[in-house]
Amino acid sequence: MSDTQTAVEPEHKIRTDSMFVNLGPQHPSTHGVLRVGLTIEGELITKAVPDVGYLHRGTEKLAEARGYHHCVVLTDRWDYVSAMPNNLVFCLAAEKIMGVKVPPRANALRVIMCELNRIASHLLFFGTYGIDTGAFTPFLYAFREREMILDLFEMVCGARLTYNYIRLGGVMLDVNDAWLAKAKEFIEYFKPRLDEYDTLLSFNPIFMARTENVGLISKETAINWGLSGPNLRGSGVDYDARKADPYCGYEEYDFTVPLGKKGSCWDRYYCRVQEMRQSVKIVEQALAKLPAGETMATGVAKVPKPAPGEAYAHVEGARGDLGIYLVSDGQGSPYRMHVRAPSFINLAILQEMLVGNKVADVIAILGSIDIVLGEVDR
Amino acid sequence: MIDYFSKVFSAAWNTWKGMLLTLKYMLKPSITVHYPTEKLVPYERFRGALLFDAETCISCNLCVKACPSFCIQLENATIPDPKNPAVKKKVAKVEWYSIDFGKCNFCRLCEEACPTKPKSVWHSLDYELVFFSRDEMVRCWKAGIGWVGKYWDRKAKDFKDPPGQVPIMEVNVRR
Amino acid sequence: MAEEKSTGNGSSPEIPKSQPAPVPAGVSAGAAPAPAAAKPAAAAAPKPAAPPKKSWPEPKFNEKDGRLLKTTRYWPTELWPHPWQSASYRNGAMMLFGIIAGLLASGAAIGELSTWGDKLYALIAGFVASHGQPAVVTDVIWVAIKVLIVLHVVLINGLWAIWWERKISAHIQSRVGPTYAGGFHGWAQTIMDGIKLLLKEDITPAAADKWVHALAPAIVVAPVVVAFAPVTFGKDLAAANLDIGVLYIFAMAGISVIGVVMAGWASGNKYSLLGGLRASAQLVSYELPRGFSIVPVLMFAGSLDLSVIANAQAGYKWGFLPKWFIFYPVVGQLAFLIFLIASIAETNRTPFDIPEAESELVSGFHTEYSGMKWSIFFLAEYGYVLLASFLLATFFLGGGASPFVFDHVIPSWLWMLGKAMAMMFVFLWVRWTFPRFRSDQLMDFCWKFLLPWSFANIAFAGLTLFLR
Amino acid sequence: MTQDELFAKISAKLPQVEKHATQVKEYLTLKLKSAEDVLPVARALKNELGFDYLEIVTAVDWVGVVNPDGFIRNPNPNVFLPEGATPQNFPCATPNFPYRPMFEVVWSFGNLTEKMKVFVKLELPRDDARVPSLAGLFKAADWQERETYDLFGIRFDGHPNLTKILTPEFTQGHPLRKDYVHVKDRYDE
Repeated sequence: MSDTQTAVEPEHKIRTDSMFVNLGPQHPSTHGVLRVGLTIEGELITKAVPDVGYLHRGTEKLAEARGYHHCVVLTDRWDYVSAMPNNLVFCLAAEKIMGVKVPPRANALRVIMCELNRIASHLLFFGTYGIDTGAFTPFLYAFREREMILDLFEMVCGARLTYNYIRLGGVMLDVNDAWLAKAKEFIEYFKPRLDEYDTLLSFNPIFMARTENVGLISKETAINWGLSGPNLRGSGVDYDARKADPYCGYEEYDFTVPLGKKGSCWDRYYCRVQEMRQSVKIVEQALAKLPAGETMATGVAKVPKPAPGEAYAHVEGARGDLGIYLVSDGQGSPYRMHVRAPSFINLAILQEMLVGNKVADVIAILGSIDIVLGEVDR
Repeated sequence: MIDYFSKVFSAAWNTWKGMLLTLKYMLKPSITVHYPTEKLVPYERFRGALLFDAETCISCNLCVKACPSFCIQLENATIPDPKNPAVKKKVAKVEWYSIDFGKCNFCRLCEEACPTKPKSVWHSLDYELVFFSRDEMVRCWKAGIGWVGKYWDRKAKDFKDPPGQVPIMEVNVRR
Repeated sequence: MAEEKSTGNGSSPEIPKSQPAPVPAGVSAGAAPAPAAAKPAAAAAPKPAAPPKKSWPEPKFNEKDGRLLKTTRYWPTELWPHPWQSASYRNGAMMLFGIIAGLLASGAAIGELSTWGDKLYALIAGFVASHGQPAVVTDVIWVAIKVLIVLHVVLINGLWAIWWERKISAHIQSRVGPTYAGGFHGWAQTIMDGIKLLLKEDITPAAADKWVHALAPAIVVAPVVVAFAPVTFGKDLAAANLDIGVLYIFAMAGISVIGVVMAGWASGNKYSLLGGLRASAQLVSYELPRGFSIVPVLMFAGSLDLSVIANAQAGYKWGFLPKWFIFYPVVGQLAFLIFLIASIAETNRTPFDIPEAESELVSGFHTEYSGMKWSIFFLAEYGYVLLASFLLATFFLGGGASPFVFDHVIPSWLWMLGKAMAMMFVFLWVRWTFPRFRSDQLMDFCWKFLLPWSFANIAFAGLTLFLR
Repeated sequence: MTQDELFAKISAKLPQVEKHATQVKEYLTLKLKSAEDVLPVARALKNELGFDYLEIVTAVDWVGVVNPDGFIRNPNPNVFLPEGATPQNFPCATPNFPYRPMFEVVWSFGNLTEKMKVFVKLELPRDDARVPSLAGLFKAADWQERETYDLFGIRFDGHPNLTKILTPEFTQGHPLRKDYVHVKDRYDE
């Protein structure tokens, strides 16, 4: 408790009525349908109660009545901002249970798509975080670039948000030369934009004042609360599923894991900006050495019925360590599917982190956690 | 003292750089498209509203099984058996076919599952899919109804053409 | 109709015909039989079908409500490298140039407005005398005319500034902003918005203090109009020549705080209350550096009269550099920056818009306002922006003085207007670039940075005067 | 470190755990004998073995296949279909699979420095499922245990605030139980 900021007790405390302010679900800047009940004294928060579940669709129950191919469609709807890692993690878990080996070209395509999607997701974070702190222009710049990534996805799989692109045993469709050229064009275009983002927002003195030394999370607290992704790495914990538990051949790519120093909002923010740089690097490498060959493994049945067993797969999604715990009883649909939703687990720390901060910091802290309510509520 | 001034100067310099950046983009052409005054053609693989061709369908039920949200329904056409007219015999033709767009995921699984050449059910390039009532979400096809399908108006008790949907473009090669 | 709109659109992304339209995935516009640039190679993917026997229906283009662009997407990489090849970009630049040239020419043709004012006064005096009325009637009519003019400056400024802000913000963000209302670049957008706001229901919340709630917008907007009285719009062009013009303006502008606090309190909304409290703290604090920052100007000019201040900056140093206060080394620039920053804070605009902070407080003190009451807050905000722009132009940019030695054609009111509009552009530019301060940082910035430096600046000014 | 080495290391510290019969693929899976073992094992894993990162808390209901009643409505209400058509694609039970009236609570602990993961499982009777809460040791357990409680009805003793989190308060029952039958509420047509 002492790690995050505690309430400042003024010495000559005047007895005042505390005020209950409802942040959301219709507040203009709650991310999705999150409601936070804030008890404030003046501008100081004394209690915060996040209330989730407005978007609960029971994906885990739905999966128990659907085939494995159908479940991939369901996964698109969790973290709709970065749906490719969702597809991927389910496919990895199902492939583990079925013992399917994915061809190298499909693996490389999965890596490219996931990293592009990570960039798209972090761009959305960048833009909305700008809005949270009052700057509107970075939002539209970020969306301008994100639009290009979504165009790339639309070119390859026909959808802009719910891709259903990564399938059991490979990917839906191969990419063509026109797509590769477009992707390279985007990468070349995007690299200088990242420096511009730094100029516009990251090193803007007002923005830095808003976010530095706000919402501090120490290493121990971050681990204890089970944070993952940039929230964990912003606190300086070097843990990335791409390095710790490599999948899809991530060990072949040369990239570093950016780490924060103090665990402040700015550290978490800048971790994401740096991750975009690393993702660009990975996509460049993957595009350069894209192996030829098939994009779909042979031997994936139309209605797969894997042998009874259990598998756990986790990937480094845009929001953190996204995991799937899959249990099969030998039928055509998963007996049990559990999603380790990073947004859900990251959000839990909010109730402790907000206490003792100003109302103006609530949005900065909430934005820096970067949640997607589709994934929180599933 | 020097520290203070260097801090103030760097803050001012970063601020000024940010302002120059916005000025730079102000002088560049804008990138937006003025929908609906201007409309774009989506990419070739775009997964728009589903179309269905009752003439090529062989009523194999694969799309029904492939659909993750159970939104497709169909029924085999039957003809009286020539030997025993009382018994109805199934033929490889569809009697009726319906898609519930309220549930459709636009996931392309039905199109992939379709075994006919050309495809009997496929995604068009239409992104202007709107519904004015719940009835319109369920599209029905029978022999003689076009690709876009019709919906059953519960008030009028009649099939009607969906008002919202005019395909942007139908690319033959996609089927 | 639709065709007109899209061609009249100065900056719609339009690739010239010479440049091949980007068709990355092999989508061709017409009914091309088989482009097949993309090869679906996956096992489950459909193969391009053989041409069927029956005739295909013609592809349908939904061009009913718009022009179908025969391309898939515009990427910045296709639009930005050669902006001048785009016809709409060229047209837009030429139009802008034409408008500026036309303004300058008409200004030169009209000449100084004060001479026309004298003529008009003489006309009215003659008219009154011919009807046998006492001379005081002339003054009454004259004052009424002046009041109406100043009032309409504020009102029309609202229409213009909101439209301009939308345009500027849109172009900063790679958009185009309003394009439909009125035809030419959406010039009538604010007028239409105003009509919409007039027709909207005026909602007073049940928890609100009804009288205070209704009175607050009036108290916010009235001082703006009143404060415009001594503002000089050009050489000898002011509604009232007050000896204490500066003091008067600051006093009047200070009254608005009360309206803001009233709005926050009377709405009966927690967000409004927080916004109102923040606003009062902020506005009161920033009055101080704002006032102190122009003390050097007053010291140099030796007067509180705005026209005297403007006239004190006439002439050129070394034959080319105007003797504007902003060009005074260190003192001028420092005073200018402090006054600019404090003015932005006074108008509650973005780096300092914590009273409205839409991401925290929904909309701050005007959360519970709707319809015309709501728009009156904006009228006041843009009125203050205009006031600050004119003050900046008067105090630091030489008023109506021309920056060029050789210029004897362009009248002073046009220079004044141009400078004020340039300052207004700075306001918009700053707003659409920066994030927002936090309330305590805002106070820190005011009390620990701006105020000490404005004091120091007075000392610098004294030093400058002493050395001169 | 291979799974066997890791198991040897853990069983040296904690003799009460054993390897589970069905291993989660590629990860070491331990089995606890009773609910009393949960807290000591978790504490030892956290403090002595460095597994200080609680990844997942969840449960599996082993009673059988899903009861489709009530929660899938008429699949596609079209004019041709008679009222009350049955849903399709419904799973059936696998013969010889050991379905049993038990819950199995699953924890996964991670060691971030040595990049290891260990799964811990505990079987509980279905009618009175109680298990000690880990919320005191791992804050990450706070919401995940609430979620498991909400969806399965497993009570976590010692949890500071064991309330519903995902489903609305008027929802009857615990949806992820295999025998859950949806009770019509005010949002049903």
